[in-house]
Amino acid sequence: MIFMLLQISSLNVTLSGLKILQDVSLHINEGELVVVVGANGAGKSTLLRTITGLNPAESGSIQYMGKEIANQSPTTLPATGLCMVPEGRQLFPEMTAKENLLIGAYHYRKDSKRVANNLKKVYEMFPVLEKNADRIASTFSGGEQQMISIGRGLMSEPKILMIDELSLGLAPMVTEALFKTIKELNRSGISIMLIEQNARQALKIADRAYVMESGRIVMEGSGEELLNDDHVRVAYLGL
Amino acid sequence: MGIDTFINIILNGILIGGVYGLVASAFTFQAGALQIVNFSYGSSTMLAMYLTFFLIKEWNIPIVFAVVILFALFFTIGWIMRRTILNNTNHGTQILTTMAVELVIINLVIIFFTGFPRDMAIFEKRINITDTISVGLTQLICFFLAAAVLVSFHLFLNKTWAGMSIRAVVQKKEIANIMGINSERIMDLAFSISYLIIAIAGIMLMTMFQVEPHFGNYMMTISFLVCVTAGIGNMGGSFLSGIIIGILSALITTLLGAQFHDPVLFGLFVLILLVRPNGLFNSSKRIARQI
Amino acid sequence: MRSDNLLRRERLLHPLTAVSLALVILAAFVPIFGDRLMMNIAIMAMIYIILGHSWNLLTGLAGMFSITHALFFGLGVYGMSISVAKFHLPIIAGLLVGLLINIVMSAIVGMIGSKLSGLYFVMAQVGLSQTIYTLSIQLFPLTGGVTGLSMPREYLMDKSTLYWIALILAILTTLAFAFIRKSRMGTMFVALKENPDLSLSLGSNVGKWRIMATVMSASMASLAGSFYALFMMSNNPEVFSMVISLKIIIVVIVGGIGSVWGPIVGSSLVVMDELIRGIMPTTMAPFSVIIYALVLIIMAIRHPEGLISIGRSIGLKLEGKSMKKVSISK
Amino acid sequence: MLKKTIGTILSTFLLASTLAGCASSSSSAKDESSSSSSKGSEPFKISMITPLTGNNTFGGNEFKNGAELAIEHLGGEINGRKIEMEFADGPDQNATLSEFERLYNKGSRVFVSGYGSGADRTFATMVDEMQVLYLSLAWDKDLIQGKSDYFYRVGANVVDFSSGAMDQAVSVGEKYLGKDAKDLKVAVVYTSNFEHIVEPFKERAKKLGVKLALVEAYPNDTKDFVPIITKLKNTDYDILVPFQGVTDGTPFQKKMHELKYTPPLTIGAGIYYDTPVFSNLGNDITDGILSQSYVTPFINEEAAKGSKKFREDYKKKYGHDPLTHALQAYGIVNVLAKALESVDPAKWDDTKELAAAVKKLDIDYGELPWYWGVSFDKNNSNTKADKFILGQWNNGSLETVFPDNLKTKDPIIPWEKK
Repeated sequence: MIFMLLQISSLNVTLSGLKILQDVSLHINEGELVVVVGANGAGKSTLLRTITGLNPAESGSIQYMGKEIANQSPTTLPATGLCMVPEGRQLFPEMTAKENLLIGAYHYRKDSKRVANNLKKVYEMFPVLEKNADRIASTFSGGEQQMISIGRGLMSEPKILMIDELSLGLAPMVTEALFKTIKELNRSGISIMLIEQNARQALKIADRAYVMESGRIVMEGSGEELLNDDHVRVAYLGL
Repeated sequence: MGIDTFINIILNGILIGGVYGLVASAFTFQAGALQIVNFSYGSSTMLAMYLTFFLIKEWNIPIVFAVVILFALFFTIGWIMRRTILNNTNHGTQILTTMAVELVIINLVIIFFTGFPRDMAIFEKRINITDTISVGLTQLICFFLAAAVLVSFHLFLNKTWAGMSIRAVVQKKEIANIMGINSERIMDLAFSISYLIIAIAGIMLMTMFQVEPHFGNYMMTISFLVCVTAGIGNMGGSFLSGIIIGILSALITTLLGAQFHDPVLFGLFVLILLVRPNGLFNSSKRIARQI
Repeated sequence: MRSDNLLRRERLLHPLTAVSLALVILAAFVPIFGDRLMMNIAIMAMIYIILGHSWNLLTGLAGMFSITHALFFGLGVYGMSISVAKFHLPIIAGLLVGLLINIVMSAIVGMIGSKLSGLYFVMAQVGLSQTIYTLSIQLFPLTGGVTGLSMPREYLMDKSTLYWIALILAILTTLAFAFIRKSRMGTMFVALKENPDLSLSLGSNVGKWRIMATVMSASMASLAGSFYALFMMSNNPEVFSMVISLKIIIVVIVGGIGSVWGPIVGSSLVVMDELIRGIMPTTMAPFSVIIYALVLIIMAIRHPEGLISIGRSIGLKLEGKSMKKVSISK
Repeated sequence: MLKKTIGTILSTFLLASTLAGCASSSSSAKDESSSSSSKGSEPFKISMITPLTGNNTFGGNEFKNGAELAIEHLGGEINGRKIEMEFADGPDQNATLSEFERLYNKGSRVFVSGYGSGADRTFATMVDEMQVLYLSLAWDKDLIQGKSDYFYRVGANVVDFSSGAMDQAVSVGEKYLGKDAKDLKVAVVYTSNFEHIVEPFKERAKKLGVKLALVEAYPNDTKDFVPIITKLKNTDYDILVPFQGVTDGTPFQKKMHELKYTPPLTIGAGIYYDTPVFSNLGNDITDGILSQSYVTPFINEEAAKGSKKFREDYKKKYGHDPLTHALQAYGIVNVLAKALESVDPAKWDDTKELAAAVKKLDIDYGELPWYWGVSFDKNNSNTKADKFILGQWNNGSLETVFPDNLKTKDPIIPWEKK
C-alpha cells in the first residue's frame, strides 16, 4: 500500500464572514507530485495557508503522517518536514540571499554541519545563488528570487514542499526551467504539492492533479487525464 | 577665539555625540525595526542611571555584580513591557501606554530614591593632546565603548541565529513563522535586548552626568533629534548623527550663544523632518537592512 | 457612498439633545451644592471638556495624532495674559490675539501634518512645542519668564461668573463639535482618516482639509486657554507641559474617541482626580499620578473605544448588534 | 430607542455620581469646619501647598520639613491652643489652585506659601475676596497687584536680591580687586529659567556702569557645559556671577574643575551655591567660591536667635543639613506664630483680625532665626527682608563673610586654588 503523507478531508474555512473553502478533500502520497489548478480566487492559496496554520480551519481534518495538524502553530511545522514556498516568493527583502537560505534551516540551527551540507546542496542546484550569496535579496530578478524561495524551502529538509504559484510573474523561459527543477526535486524523493494558475505546464509534470473552483474540488485525476478533459481544456488551457 | 579652542569644542562635541548616538540607537531600533514607539524610553534611561548610582554608591555592590543585576533587571523590564503593554501594533496606543509608563517610572523613582539629584562624583581626567587641546578620559572611554556596543550589536544582528531571526521577524513576520521562528518570542527577545542597550547607556551617562528624575526628558529629545537626522531604524547612522548633533550643539552654543541652542536645534529638527523625513543618510525606506 | 454612514452607527442619540440635556443637568447641580470647591472642580472639568473636543476634532475625526495639544492651549493662555497684563488691552482683544497666534501656529502644524504622518508627525510636534516652551521662558520681557505675569486685579471674576462662562463655552464647543462632525466637513475629515489615498484620488485636497481641521481644533483650545488665563489670573510655562497634553488625551480616551460624548464622560476623570487627591494623604501623592497612569494604560489597551463604548455596547447587545472598532490613530 | 434611553441614563448617572460624590465630600467637610469654628479649642490649622510630586519635589519637601520643624519647636501650641500644619501637594499651578479650594472648603483660612509657589499670582488676586490670610514667599517683583488686606509678601523680592548681587560684586571689586565699578568686568552665566532674576542684575549693571563681558543664558536642560566654560576661558573678566539651580550648578562647577579652569572670582547668586549639596562636590571645587543668598542657617548665632538650634535639629531629624528653602518655611511659620501670639486664641478663626495682626507686626532684624525682620509697606511687602548675606566656602563649610554683623569669618580674596 502506498503511504499517504498528507490527507485533508472535508475541510471548511471561513474568513471574515466569507466561506473560502467548502468541503475540500485531497491527499498526497509519498513521492508524488500533486498539482492543484484553479482560477484566481478559487481558494488555492487559502488551502495552503490553512495547512500551515496561518489561517484557522473551521471544520474538517488535516492529517500529516497520521497526525492531526489543523490549527497548529505554524512554527512547529518545519521540524516535521512540512514546508511552504509562499506565493510571490516572500523573501526577507533586506537580507542577503545566503541569510534567506539559512533562515530555512532555523529549526536545526544548532547542527552546523547539517546546515552547511544542505546549503551546499542548494548551491549545487542553483549555482547563481552561490555566486551572489551576499547580495540583498530584493535586488535579484524574479526567477532568481523564486530560486531563493525554493532553496529556503529545501533548506528545511522537507518531506512535502508546498509551492504556491511557482510561475507568478515570471518569464516563460524561466518558468520552464523552474518546472524542470521541480520535477527533478520530486524524483529525488520529495513529495510536492504545486499550486498553479499556469495549468498546461503544471499538469504536464503532475502525477496527479485536482481542479479547484470557488472553494471546492471539482475534479481529480492524473495529469494526463485532466489535460485531455474538455472542461479543463476550455476553462484553463484556453483551447 | 583661537583654533585650539575650536578644536577642543569640536572634540568634546564628537565624544559626547557618540554617547548620544548610543542612547538614540536603542530608540531607533525599537521604533524603526521593531515598530514599537517607546515614549518611556528617556525615563528608562534615567531609571538605569539611578539604579547604577544606588547599586554602586549606596548599596556598595561590587561593580561587576551591579552591572549583572542591572542587566538582568532591564532585560526583565523589557520583557514584561513587551508582553503586557506593547503587545499591539497600534502606534497611538503604544505612545499613550508608554507615556503612562514614563509617569509611573518617574514617580516610583521619586518615591524610592527621592527627587534629589545624584552624582557619581567621578572626576574626569583630561588627556592632553597638545598643550592647549585636551579630551576627557571618561568621555573618551564612553565614546569607544558606545562604538563597541554598537558594533557588537550589529554583529549580533548579522552573525548570530538570534540576530538573523530578529531581522527575519521584523521584515516578514508570517514567513518567519512558517520557517519555524516563534515571532512573538523573538520580538520579546529583541525588545529586551534593546533594554540592555538602555542599561548600558544609563551606566555611561551616569559616569558623565548627574541624574535627576526628569533627566529622561532631555535624553528623549536628543533621541528624537538623532533618530530623525539619521532616519528612523538606521542604527549605524544614529551613531554618526549623534556625533553631528554633538558638534552642532557645541557650535551653536559657541558661535551664537547658549540661549539659541534649543530654538535653533529644534527648528532644524522640524526642518529636517519636512525636507528629508527619512533622515539625512537614508535614500529610501530601506530601513531594516541597516539594523 | 456618503461616509457619514460610518458615523451614524456610533451615534447614541441625537448629539444636540443629548448634550444640552447633560449640560443642563450638570448646571442644575451647582445652585444646589454651589460651593467654591465644587465650582472650581466643575470649571476644570469644563476646560477639559473644551480641550477634549478640540483634541477629538483633530485626532478622533481628522485622524491626526496630536500629542502636544497643550501647545494650542498654552498659546491661548499667553495670548490673553500678555495682551491684558502687558499691553492693557480689553479681554476681547486678548481672546482675539490668542486666536490669531493659534491660527498661525496651527496652520504650521497642519501643514506639517499634511506632509508627515505617524511617528514623524508626532516628533515634529514635540520639536515645535519644545521650541515654543523654550521661547516662552526666554522671552522674559514679553512673557514674564518662568514666573509669568499677573493680570490686574480688576479682571478678577467671581467663581460663579467663571463657572457660567465655562459652562457656556463648553456647551458651545460641544455643539460646534457635534455640528462639525455631522457636516460635510466632518465627513471629509473621517474620509481622510479612514483612507487618505482614496480621498486623494477622489480629488479632495488632503493638505487643505488637514490644515482646516488643525485650525479649528486649535481655535477651540485657544478659547479654553484664554479662559484659563482669566481663571488663573496669570500665565506660566507649565501650560505647555506634557502632563496637560496627556490629561487631554486621557480625558478623551477614557470617554470615547471620536464621539461627542467622549470628552464629557471623560471629564469625570478630572473630577475623580480631584476627589482622590482630597482623600489621599499627601505623602502618598506620587501614587495618585501612578494610578492615573495605570488607568490610561488599561483604557488604552483594554477599551480603546472608551468608557462610553462600554455603556453603549451594553445597550447594543440588547439589540444584538456588534460594536464598531475604533482605533486611536491610523 | 432602547439604546438611547440606556445611554442617556448611563451618562447622566456617571455625571451625577461624580458630582454627587464631590458634593457629599465637600458637604461633610463643611460640617467639620463649622464645628471647628464654633469651639475655639480645636487645633488651629496652617496650610501649606507645596510640590510633593513633579519637577520640584525636592524643594517642596525642604519646605515641608522646615514648616514641620517650626511647629515642633513651637511645642505644637501657642497661647495654649494647639496648632497644626496641613500639607497638600501642588505640583503645578492648577493643582495648587484646586488644593487651595479644597483646603478652603475644609475650613482652612490661613496659608503659607510652598516652594516655587506657582499659584501665588493667582492667590494675590483672589484672597481678599475669599478673606483668606496668605503669607507668601514668592519673590516676583510684580506679584502684588494693588492694595491688599490679606496677601503678604514676607520674603524678599527678586529685584532687591538680584540688584543686590550686583552691588556685592561692585563692593568686592572695589575692596579686594581695587577696581572701580566703571572698570569692573562681570561675566554672568545662568539657566534661562532664571531670566527674571538676572534681568534686574543687568539693569543694575547698566546703571552702575559695570561692563558685562559675557552674558550666557543656557537652556534649563543643558548637560554639557564644555562650550560655555570654553567661552568663559576666552573672555576677559574679573568676576563670574553664575545664577544656577540644583540641576545645573553641580555639573557646571564639576566641569570647570575637570577642565582645570578657575575663574578670577566667583560670586554665586542665589539658588544653589549656598547649599550643602554643593559642598558634596568636594573642597577642591567649592573652596573660595563666594555666594550671595537669602539669609542662611549658617550665620553668626548671636545675630539670629535660634538659627543654630534649627540647623542642628534639622540635621538630626532629616539626616542632612537644611537648605535655605527649609529656613524660609521655618521662618514664615515663625512670623505667623508671632502674629498669633498677639491675638487671643479664641479669635484666631476670625481671619480679618488675624490679618490685621500680621499687618501690625514689627519685628526687628535678628529676632527670628532667619534674621530678617518683619515690617510691611503699603503694598504688604516686607521691607525688612532686604538683607542678603555673602558666604564663602572654606574647607568644606560655608562661612558667612558679609555683612559684618552676621559674618562667621573674614573673606579670603583672592583665593589661591591648589
